[in-house]
Amino acid sequence: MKAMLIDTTRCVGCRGCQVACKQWNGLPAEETQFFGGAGYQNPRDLSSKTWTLLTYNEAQVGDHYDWVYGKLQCMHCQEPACAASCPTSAMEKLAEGPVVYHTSRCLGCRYCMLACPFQVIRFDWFSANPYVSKCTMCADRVLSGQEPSCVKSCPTDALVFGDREILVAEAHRRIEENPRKYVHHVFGEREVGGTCVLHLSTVPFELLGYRSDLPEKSLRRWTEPAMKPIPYIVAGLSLALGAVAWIVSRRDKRMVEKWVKQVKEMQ
Amino acid sequence: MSNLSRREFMTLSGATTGGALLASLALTTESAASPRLALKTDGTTETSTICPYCGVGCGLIVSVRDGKVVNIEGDPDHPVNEGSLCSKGMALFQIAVNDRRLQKVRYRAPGSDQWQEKPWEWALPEIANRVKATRDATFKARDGDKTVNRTEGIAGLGGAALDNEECYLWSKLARALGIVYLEHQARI
Amino acid sequence: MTNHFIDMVNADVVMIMGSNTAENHPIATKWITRTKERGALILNVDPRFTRTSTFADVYCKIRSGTDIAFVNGMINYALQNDFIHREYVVKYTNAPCIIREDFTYTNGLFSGYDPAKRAYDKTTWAYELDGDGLPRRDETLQDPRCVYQLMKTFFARYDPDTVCRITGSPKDDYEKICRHYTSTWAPDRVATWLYAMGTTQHTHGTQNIRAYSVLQTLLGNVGLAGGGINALRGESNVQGSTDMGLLFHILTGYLGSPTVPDQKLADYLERLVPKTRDPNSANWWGNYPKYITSLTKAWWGEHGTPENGFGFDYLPKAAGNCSHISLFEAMYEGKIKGLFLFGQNPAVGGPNSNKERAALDKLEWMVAADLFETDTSVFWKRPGVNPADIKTEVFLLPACSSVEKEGSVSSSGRWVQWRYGAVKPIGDSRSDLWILDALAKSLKEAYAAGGTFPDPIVKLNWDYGSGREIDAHKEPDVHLVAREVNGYFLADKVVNEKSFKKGDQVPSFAFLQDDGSTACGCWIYCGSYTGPDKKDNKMARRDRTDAPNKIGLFPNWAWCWPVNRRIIYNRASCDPRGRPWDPKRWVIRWNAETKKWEGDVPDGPWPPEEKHPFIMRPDGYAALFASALADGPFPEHYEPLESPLRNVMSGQQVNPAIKLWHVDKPDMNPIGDVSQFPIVGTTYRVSEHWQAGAMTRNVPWLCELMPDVFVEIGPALAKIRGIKSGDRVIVKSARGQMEAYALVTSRFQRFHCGEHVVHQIGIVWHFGYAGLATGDSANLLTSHIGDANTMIPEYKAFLCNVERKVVPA
Amino acid sequence: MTGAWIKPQITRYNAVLYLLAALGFVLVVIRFAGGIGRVSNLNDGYPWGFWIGLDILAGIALAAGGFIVAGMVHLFGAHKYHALARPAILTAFLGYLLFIIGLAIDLGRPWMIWQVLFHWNHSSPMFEVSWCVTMYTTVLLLEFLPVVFERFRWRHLLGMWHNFVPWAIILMVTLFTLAMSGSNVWTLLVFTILLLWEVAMRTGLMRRDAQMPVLLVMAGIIFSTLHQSSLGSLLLIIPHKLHPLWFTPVVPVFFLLSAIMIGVGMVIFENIVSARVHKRKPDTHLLAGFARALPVLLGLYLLIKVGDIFRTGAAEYLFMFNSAAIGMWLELVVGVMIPLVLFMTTETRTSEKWLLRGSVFVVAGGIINRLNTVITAVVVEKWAPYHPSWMEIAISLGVLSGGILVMDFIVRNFPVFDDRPALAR
Repeated sequence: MKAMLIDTTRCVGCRGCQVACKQWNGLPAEETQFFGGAGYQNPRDLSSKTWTLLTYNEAQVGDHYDWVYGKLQCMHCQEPACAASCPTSAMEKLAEGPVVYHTSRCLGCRYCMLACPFQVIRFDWFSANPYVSKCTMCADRVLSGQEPSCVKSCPTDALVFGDREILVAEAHRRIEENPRKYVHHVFGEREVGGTCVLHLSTVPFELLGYRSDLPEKSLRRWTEPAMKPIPYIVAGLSLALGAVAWIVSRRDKRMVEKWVKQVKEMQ
Repeated sequence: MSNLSRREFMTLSGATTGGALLASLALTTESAASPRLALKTDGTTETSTICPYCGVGCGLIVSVRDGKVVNIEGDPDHPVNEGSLCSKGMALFQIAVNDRRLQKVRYRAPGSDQWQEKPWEWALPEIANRVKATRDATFKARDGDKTVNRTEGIAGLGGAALDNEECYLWSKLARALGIVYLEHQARI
Repeated sequence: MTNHFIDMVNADVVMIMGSNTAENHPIATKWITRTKERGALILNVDPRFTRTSTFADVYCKIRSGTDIAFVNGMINYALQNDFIHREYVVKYTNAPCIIREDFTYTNGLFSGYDPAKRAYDKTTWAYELDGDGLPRRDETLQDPRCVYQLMKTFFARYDPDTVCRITGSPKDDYEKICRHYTSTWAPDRVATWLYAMGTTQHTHGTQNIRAYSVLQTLLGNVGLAGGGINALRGESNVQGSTDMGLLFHILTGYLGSPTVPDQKLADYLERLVPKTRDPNSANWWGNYPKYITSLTKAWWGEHGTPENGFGFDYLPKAAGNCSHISLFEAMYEGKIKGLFLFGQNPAVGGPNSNKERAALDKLEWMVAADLFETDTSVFWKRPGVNPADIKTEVFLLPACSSVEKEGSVSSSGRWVQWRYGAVKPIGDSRSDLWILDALAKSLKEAYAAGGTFPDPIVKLNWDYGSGREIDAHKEPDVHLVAREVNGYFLADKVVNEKSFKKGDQVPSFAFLQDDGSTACGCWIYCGSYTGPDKKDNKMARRDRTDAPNKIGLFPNWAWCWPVNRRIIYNRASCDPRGRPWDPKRWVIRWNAETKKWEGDVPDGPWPPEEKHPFIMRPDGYAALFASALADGPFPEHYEPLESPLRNVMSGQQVNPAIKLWHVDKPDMNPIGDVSQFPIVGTTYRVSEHWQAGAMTRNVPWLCELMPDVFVEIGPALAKIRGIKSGDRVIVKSARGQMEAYALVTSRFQRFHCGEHVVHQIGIVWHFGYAGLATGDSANLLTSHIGDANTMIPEYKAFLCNVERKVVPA
Repeated sequence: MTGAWIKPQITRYNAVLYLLAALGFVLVVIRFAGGIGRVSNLNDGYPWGFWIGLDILAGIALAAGGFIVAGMVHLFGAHKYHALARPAILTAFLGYLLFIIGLAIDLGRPWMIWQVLFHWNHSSPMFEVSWCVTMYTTVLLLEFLPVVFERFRWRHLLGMWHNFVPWAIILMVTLFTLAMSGSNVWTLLVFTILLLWEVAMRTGLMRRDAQMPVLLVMAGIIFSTLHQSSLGSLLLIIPHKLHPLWFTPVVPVFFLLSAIMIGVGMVIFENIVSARVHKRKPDTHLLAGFARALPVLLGLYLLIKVGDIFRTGAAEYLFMFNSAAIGMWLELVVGVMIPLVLFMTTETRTSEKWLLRGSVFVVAGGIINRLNTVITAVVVEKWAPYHPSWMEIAISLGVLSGGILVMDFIVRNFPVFDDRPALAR
């Protein structure tokens, strides 16, 4: 299972990754405008044309003032809520790690957007032929043994691609080696059942635009108890209702016989 | 806008539906090793290039199919950038493929408020005549008792984005024309 | 750069001052973060907390224009604490040399200053010579007249309090920087200095670099792996274009441009060839005659005869300064009728845009070759002018992009790298090579029928395989040009016991001749193309094997001038007996048995003791005391032309040796006064745009990242002016005004300079009226004032004022 | 009742409905031409909104009457309520058609809905809902066919219908189990059980109800139970977004229970209203029977709901002054407490006026609950809270009005309220 480690402390904000994503996936540029938001960030949010976004956050880090960067993108969960919720399995978790999107099967029901714990899936709200969009971890590159386009573009190894276990161990090693530099948590290691995109940061993760109050149990497991018993219900109800029908039919038969007898007596 | 090109996925999903329905009764959700997907760089010819932006000199690989640029990304073998690129380097594709690129010689007549498109065959002699006229008019052979042989009426700017060979020819031609006002971006 | 990008990985301390590396040379951060992972310290000095500061270990703020005070303080710190690499300083620098009695420094001025000419008579800035003409040296560094002692007294004035009072830097940050940086005086510790336009774009830009060099030399960091003085240059081939002499004062290979007194080749050589009597000084520039003759022979071939100085007479002789500012001042006065622009956009990039754009209106014709419609090429329909009033004829020629043509470019680390045409040029666009070739052929044809002094044109050696006619589909052979740049033999000749036939490529510049038997387009590129066919093109090499010293030299990747030497002055990386100061990171070392240097290409083959390491200097020593500069042998702090504060160090408010354009040509060149313009302004770039923006403001992906021009304002000033992030603001200077968005950020704090509080703002300068993303140009604010030596404009510090744009209700 | 069709005319009463339907139609055209964003406030933070709340969650609950009445009459032998069966089935059938139209409007790419049949994902409640709804709509259609045969006097088709329907049901339920479980064992088990009951009926072991094949009604109950609950499990996947007052692992149970309540309420409401519209006397005596069941259901629901709120520790949210607390109080008071009190006494259970009022409260409370679950309860950081645009509401009302008009036409032209005793008594 492949994964991506994002060490935000090594990021220098050059945004090569944001353009690399557009270049490889052929995504058009957005019409943007300077907004007095966080530093140089543009566009404001992920969209159907922007699958990864660098956030600029001004924060007080320890005794000095710092500029910290976050990288918003699909987290490629181990047990993705989008794949669990999609009625036609248009969202599919590949064994190699990426969660890919089969455009040909999508109904546009947007259940995946509701389910996504990281709120990263986007929709073509103003198109007559809408699709959803999200980062696919460059599945075509990954399946042919390459690394995603954004990872390749990163000059400072803030983005590293490799086996998930190795990267998790590497992340913990970095935390142990300079405890004062990192928040002692690998974001994505356990959230919603663990994800294939791991983050390290020097500031609390909420500051980088991530949600850090997510359950550890994968969201698929929250619906499973409701979906597992379906076949038992079908079988159970078939049996029970059949029995009821049988009892009712015998009661009716006796009633009819009694009724016929009454009619005969009256004649 | 399809995420993975529709052709690949139609073939894929077609295959799965055909076999799936009744034949295999037990379906697993976790697919075994996934089939390799087509890459947009499959079947392209690759050439190495150097980034035209800053002075770090990063290496890139240009993938071309049927005479058109299909993909430009970092050159993993280049020792300076090892395949990585900044936002400008990664955007080189939109320099090679950009409808705002000049594709015709343009001429603006004195006082006019718009361009006219012209062929090279027209432009070059016109430019040569103007250069000759201005050089001959403003050429200073002597300054007091000293020979100076300089053209004071023509100035030359630029070169930092040109190749070395192009800079050399411009340096050679400009000095042959006697141009002394010869500058470029190194000084601003 | 003396070293190169990968070499930064060898540094123990990386000082980033005068450069915003993360934003303008992002990939360099690959090597900087790698050395940081190994435990190196990253220091960053910048008026503003930038993306570079995010990964710096120590960030210290500094008021724009006070670099010299800052670094002189560091020099003083090193001298006071004796943190100097003593043997290096004694043996390899002119510290022990005794200076003449009559050299003095008083109240901001060195001896020999002529206020009328605003220039120095530098005769007093010289060594005291002994009997046989060599400088007297006191290797114990005790003599009060020796350079070392003069430095001790000169730099003592820059104590930390005074420095922090000038630069506005917090004292503890400043002390941390001094302590960390000067810790590299130890032979086995080394620091590299990365700088760029933040250092150079001042009226004392050259002296800024001088201050860095003096400090680096005292600490013994020049010539070592992970050391040196490294200018990170902004364009992909500004290094190559400068090497090819596209500046008024130099020909190719940094040979001086002939001036009016150089009537004959002999006069030229008399003026320029340095002399030394010290047998141990290589004085490499002594080979000047071979290079100038080979150059003129390459340009005029057989027409270059001994009578006309092998073609020297065809060269124009310039008078005075023809740099960018002078060029536009002359154009503004109508002296310049025609302008060639090869991929430059001065309407946005040049200083004082209002004046420079007005100057363009005076042109009769303009020829611009570019990939996009640049702001300069449409100056005639810029906002606020009526095209009908502007009579200039403009030819906008479509140039093709770097992926549509073949050729070489030189990176900032002097690596000359070959690149290939992936596709044909689109539409009618052509390579600049084709355009220049066609232009030359048209001019030769025009002058064939005669004209004023046609010889240099008609007799110009110009045949690059594209035939006589102008054929839009026939590219000239770039390899022919590259081989001419490398140089070839014009006659059979035996040199250094090797025989060459006519037409052979010259293997290296040691083989060039001054008798007209060799032709060489650019002597420092001699050795880049040493054979007749493409496999001899060393610039195209892609072999990743590293040199035995494993410090990331990559000698077999592409080719590096001069003679593939990857680290310049690398002889200084060894002690006088040829043993590396730091065996862990040796650059070159002397193998006593084989009597040969190992590792990088040494600065000359001579055994260690035989030559002083700084072979390009006439005396072979590193110049702590440098008489060649126009504004002083030592760097002295002066305030920028427009400064909010009086100069604390001396009575001289501004650099005494700068040329003031305003005295005699006040038109559109006013100097801003602090009463009207109380705020310090500076300009800078962002990583998403490039220079004047033609190559990025037409690229949708980059316009998306950085759509509009903006001004960064500190919270204190923003509160005073009632400005919030996202507001539209007007920034005014004495010369113009511009409108931009405001970005209020705590990354740009105010400065406490003694009892004064100085506010500073910064403006991104890529924008202009043409392109996909447009905006006002920051250079509407900057002024026509240049550095004393190079005349580079002072973009980095000027006075301005900022207010919120009041939108009419 | 054969021969002439009663053409729909615009009268004072239904003019408004025609207007709403027309407006809805125009807006739907804009929606499909310009995309969902053109007519709605839905955004990347709030992908689901008013349509999901009303048309889908509330719509299905309102149509629950169909399986309840059909089940009671044709399976549980409550022949007394025979007259309510057909209208309930008609209401349910039209309700599901409206649901399908509403879903098509909300779905980004409704023309791909058939993909659900070929790409199975049995961990998705949406997958289960789509199969259940498809199959239950078929069941409703089959249950409604006799009315059609009667209208066109195709008596001979009735026999074929009686023979064919059971086998169709067996196939549908078996396929459904396979799709949902992916396990052969359970599929075969279900198949054999259904086969057992059909064989029992065919061999006379069990008396066949002449009116309605038992398997058909069973399938109706099975499918309804499943998707009325799994509409609730749709929300189980967003524990991090759904407000604690609404999020609980037993949401499906609440949805099933409240669907039954709302279904019964709708049966009462629909009966009285259509009676007044068609100048008929409402079957208040029958409705009273149903109304007696309501307090039990409402009481049970209230007990479990409030109990669960305290169990999950979400009680404190009830007493905060914010939209969530107000929403929950509204839902409980209107939808549960008031009707509970109303239907306690026999007078109210038999008086037409009070039956109507009580049912209105139940139905309204149900709708509020469903809208709360999707709108008030969903909280997403960084996105401004969602509120439906007028066009979303207009489209839903347009669809509803269209449905009512169709229903009115069918009731006038088909023997829906003809309460002749069962054919094969």
